[in-house]
Amino acid sequence: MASANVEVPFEHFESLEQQHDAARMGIWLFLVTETLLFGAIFTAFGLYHHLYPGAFSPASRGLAWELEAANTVVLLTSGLTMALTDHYAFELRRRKVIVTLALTILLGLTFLVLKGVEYRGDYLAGSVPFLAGGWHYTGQDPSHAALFFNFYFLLTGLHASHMVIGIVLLTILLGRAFLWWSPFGVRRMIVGVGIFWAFIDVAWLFIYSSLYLIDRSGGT
Amino acid sequence: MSNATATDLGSAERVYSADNYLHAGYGLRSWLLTMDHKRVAWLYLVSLTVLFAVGAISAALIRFDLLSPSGLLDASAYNRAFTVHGIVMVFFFLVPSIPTTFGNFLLPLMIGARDVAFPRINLFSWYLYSIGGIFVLAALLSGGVDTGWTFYTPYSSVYSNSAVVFAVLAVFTVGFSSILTGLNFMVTVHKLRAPGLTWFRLPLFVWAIYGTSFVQVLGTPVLGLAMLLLFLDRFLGLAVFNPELGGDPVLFQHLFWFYSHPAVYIMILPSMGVMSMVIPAYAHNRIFGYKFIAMSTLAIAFIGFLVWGHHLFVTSQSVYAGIAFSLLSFLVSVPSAVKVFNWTATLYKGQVTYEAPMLYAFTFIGLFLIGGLTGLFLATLSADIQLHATYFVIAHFHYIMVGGAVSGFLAAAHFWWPKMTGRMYPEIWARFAAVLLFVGFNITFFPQFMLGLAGMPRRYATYPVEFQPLNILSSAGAVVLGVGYLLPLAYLVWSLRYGPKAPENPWAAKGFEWQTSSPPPLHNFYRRPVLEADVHG
Amino acid sequence: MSSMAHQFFYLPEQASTIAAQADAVLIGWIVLSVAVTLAIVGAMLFLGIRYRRGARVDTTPVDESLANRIEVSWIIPTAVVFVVFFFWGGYVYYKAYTPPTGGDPLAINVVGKQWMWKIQHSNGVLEINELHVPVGRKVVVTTTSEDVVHSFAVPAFRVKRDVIPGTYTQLWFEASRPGTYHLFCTQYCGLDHSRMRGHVIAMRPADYAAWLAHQHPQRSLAEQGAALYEAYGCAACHAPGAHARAPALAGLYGTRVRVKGGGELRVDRDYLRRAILEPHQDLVAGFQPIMPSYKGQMDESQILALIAYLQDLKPGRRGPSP
Amino acid sequence: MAAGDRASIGGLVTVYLVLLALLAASLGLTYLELGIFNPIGNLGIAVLQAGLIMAVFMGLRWSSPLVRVVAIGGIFFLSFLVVLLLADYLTRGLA
Repeated sequence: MASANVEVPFEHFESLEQQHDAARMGIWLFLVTETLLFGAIFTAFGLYHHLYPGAFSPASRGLAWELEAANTVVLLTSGLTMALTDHYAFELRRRKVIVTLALTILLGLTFLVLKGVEYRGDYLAGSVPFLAGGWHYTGQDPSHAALFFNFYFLLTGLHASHMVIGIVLLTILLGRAFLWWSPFGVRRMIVGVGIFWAFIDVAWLFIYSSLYLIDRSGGT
Repeated sequence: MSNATATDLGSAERVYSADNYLHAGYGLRSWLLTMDHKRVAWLYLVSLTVLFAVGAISAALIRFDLLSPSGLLDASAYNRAFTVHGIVMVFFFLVPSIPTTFGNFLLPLMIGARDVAFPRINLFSWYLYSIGGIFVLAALLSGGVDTGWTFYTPYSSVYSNSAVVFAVLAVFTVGFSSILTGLNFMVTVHKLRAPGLTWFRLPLFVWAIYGTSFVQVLGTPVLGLAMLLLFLDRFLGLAVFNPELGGDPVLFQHLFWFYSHPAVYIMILPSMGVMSMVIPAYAHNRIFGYKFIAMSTLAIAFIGFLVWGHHLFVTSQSVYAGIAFSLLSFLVSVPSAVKVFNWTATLYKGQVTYEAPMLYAFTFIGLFLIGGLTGLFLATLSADIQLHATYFVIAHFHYIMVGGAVSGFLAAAHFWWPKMTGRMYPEIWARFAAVLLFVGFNITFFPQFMLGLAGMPRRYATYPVEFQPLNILSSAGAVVLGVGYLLPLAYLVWSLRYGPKAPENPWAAKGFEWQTSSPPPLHNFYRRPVLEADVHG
Repeated sequence: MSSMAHQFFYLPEQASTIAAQADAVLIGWIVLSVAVTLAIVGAMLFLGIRYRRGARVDTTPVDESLANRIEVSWIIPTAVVFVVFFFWGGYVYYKAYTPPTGGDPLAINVVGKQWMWKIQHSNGVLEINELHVPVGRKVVVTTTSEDVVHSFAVPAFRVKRDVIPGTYTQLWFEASRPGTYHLFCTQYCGLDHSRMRGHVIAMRPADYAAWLAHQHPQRSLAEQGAALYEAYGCAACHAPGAHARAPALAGLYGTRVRVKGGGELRVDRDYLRRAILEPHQDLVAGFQPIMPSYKGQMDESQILALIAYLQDLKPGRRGPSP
Repeated sequence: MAAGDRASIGGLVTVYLVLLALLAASLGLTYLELGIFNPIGNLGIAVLQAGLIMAVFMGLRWSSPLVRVVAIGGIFFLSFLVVLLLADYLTRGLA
């Protein structure tokens, strides 16, 4: 299978095209389960937002939305570099793949660092309900605001954990791209990780909008 | 076999005794690192049997305790017994049973493929399943779980001090394994069908496995989320379900049942698929209404996601939502009724013979019918007020799960045993076991309908004295049922060594899997199998 | 009808007005199910024997169009039967789950606590695991729980409703036959879930009055509420004379209030309970969030007593109603 | 923009810039006082961005119809949960 110039399908597939389509369908089916996982959390969040607007709106307005706006830009840029990686991988251009992969990892780490900065700010501001000594919230309706922050940490934490998994996969990919033992294997993996990474961007866009933006109006 | 032309494998290639998949490798490595879907099926079969035993023992403890109104076990032991019985039987036997064993073994064979789409993920699913099993063992060793398999909050998240964490990890892990299996099978059915095998020529078992995988992939993530939130509620005090901090316990019930009702369709659809293969095979007749059964499978898989609210009729769910869920629950019952009618009609103008799988098929139709009808009681809003959380519900779902799903599992085991092992099972013993199981089952669970109508609540370690006679009868039936289950285990294992050699197609049944040798070669087919006149029997 | 349901179908005797209607649906299903089961199992055995291997019968396959007509011939009736039972059951359920508005029902508060039932009558009588009710009078039971989800079920009255912590659920019944009936907890609630049982004693009105006379509660529920109202110093802000730092409570129950952040809410028991435990959540518009939360200081029974007092508080009347 | 069966580099950069523009629009929206249309606007823009990413970055535009159905399928089943869950919570007050 490691022949240099032409890719041969695994023995139980009829054609290359059938194998790629199967892999793509498999990845998307996995993303369906991720959609349902994040979607169910958004549903619960929407429900509690409807039940306790008085607590959720002020708590949401208190978040550091400018920092996270910058973070969103970082993540969208990493989406671009990942797409470029996929583009160059299709053409099997090793140097370009290594550069864009490294860029994507760098941007991903930047996102996590900025997220860490925000978490530290939350802890100092005393809005971490589940850490000892992390909760002295002065805003309106503190007990339900704690529920908001529970969802805030749940959504951003789950997203961050997916980022970590993505970065680990990208690092493995960087190693395989560097060694370049099986170019077609690298190309196949890049397609998969690329779609997964783009999904993390999509999830973040909804998290950012629902946690940071929907309660803001008129600049406050 | 009907007028199969091009599929006649050359006689030279029929010399298969040497190179079938069982002889393709020896030793532990060949099993634990196998990529062959047929061997993964065997790995699952063994681990399923072990966990079924754990579930059966806990069931025996339950029936033992209920012999006396004051309970022969103390309440905490009883609570742990019915919880482990629920968790192990639902998540570790009924959900995975047919898809991972006969689905794994037969799906590629039936559609003319060499293996499932992602062989490595197939093996990884089995390892995840085993890790889940280890978590169950850890839960048992550290004192057991006493929340019931439904884990209702706030008892499970705040008040219970049993090993809930291991149980949640076990369910989360086996759920992930279930997702991967479902994903694998869906891609396989879409992408690896033999040329010319269109959707309406697929065997109905493949339809059933496809419907099951569909539900597994789309339902299990929400269960995973419910378990994750329960885990965080319990550890970090994340108050999503804790009423004192503003959470709503009924939201957990919504999220839990959004998966757990489609899960009962995951449990029954494969058995329906088995029935749609076994009954035409022994009636020697085409299945009655092939398209109706195939479409019913998809209808159940789709509408199954809309009905979970009938578990919440008596809780704080609004009356209007209850009315909507009741109507949808009736809607989802229609396809099941259609299937039962079609199986019965398949006997019309047939040449019926009564080998053991056919006896299990008759058992399935009878008991699944009663299970389905009593399900309609519970979908009726006013009847559910009286029957919710009583022994009527226990009897209803045991008629469907044990009468239906387990009979389907045993029918499949006997029907495809020659193909999987190359050995025939002892026919007389098998028929005796089928009848014994039918009798033992009815003595155990029919009295529970009456207990339920009389109002005996479920999950009661002690009960008012007037319910005792029926409980003793039920416990007696459980003994017969227990013995009944040991029989197939005994003679099937015996047949592995001493059973007579099985021919290629002992039942003259139709389908690609009967065109290979028994047991089939490592790569299933020497040459791409070509379609018979009407492969769907 | 009542004894037949009891004799043949194992149902407990019908001791409430809704029981007969509920049983009618159930027995309808039982009879229909037995008929359908006999029909299909009978057909299965008949076909199985008539068309067994070797029987000299015609086995030409059924043609497609006839098969489709047969399919429709059993799908439509099945669907029709389902719709009929859906409406029938839905109608009885709607009646059973909407509490009666008029007719001065007897108000009972039930607090489920891990493994016992605390039952408060409005005249102050407190019973544990026992509920005495007169026959022929509607009883509205408001339930809540102090810990986990329980479920208040009286099979003889055909009533069952989950008891959920953090909110009130209601059920109603009207006893029709004197007697002692089982009270079960039907939602798993921990160790002694199976011992969380009790009895509901339906008595003829005369016996009930005699029983009531023997109970000499010191104070009615509303009076207990008034005592709590004083003890927790609610009057400091809420008394009519206080300088408008908090809404006046007299006559507030049942009206609608505008809430801070827009929207209007009805002041029902749930709202009052939230106002006591989470005062900042649905703040009445125009007031500052200065009320302290009383969470953890009062148990559910005391909150229910306080709410009973607030319900009876009419404008212009100083003391608590008798 | 997209020649053959995948996006060109120019296409990818264009989509990236459109995504940034949409983000800016969403942020700008928070400075307006539109009541209910604020959240609807923000989530609408997020849906647009998600659609763009799925179509171009994730290559749905060049995938087989089956893969597109699978991509949308998740949201379709999620809507079952959302609709029926809200049906319960929104009609509780009416009973």
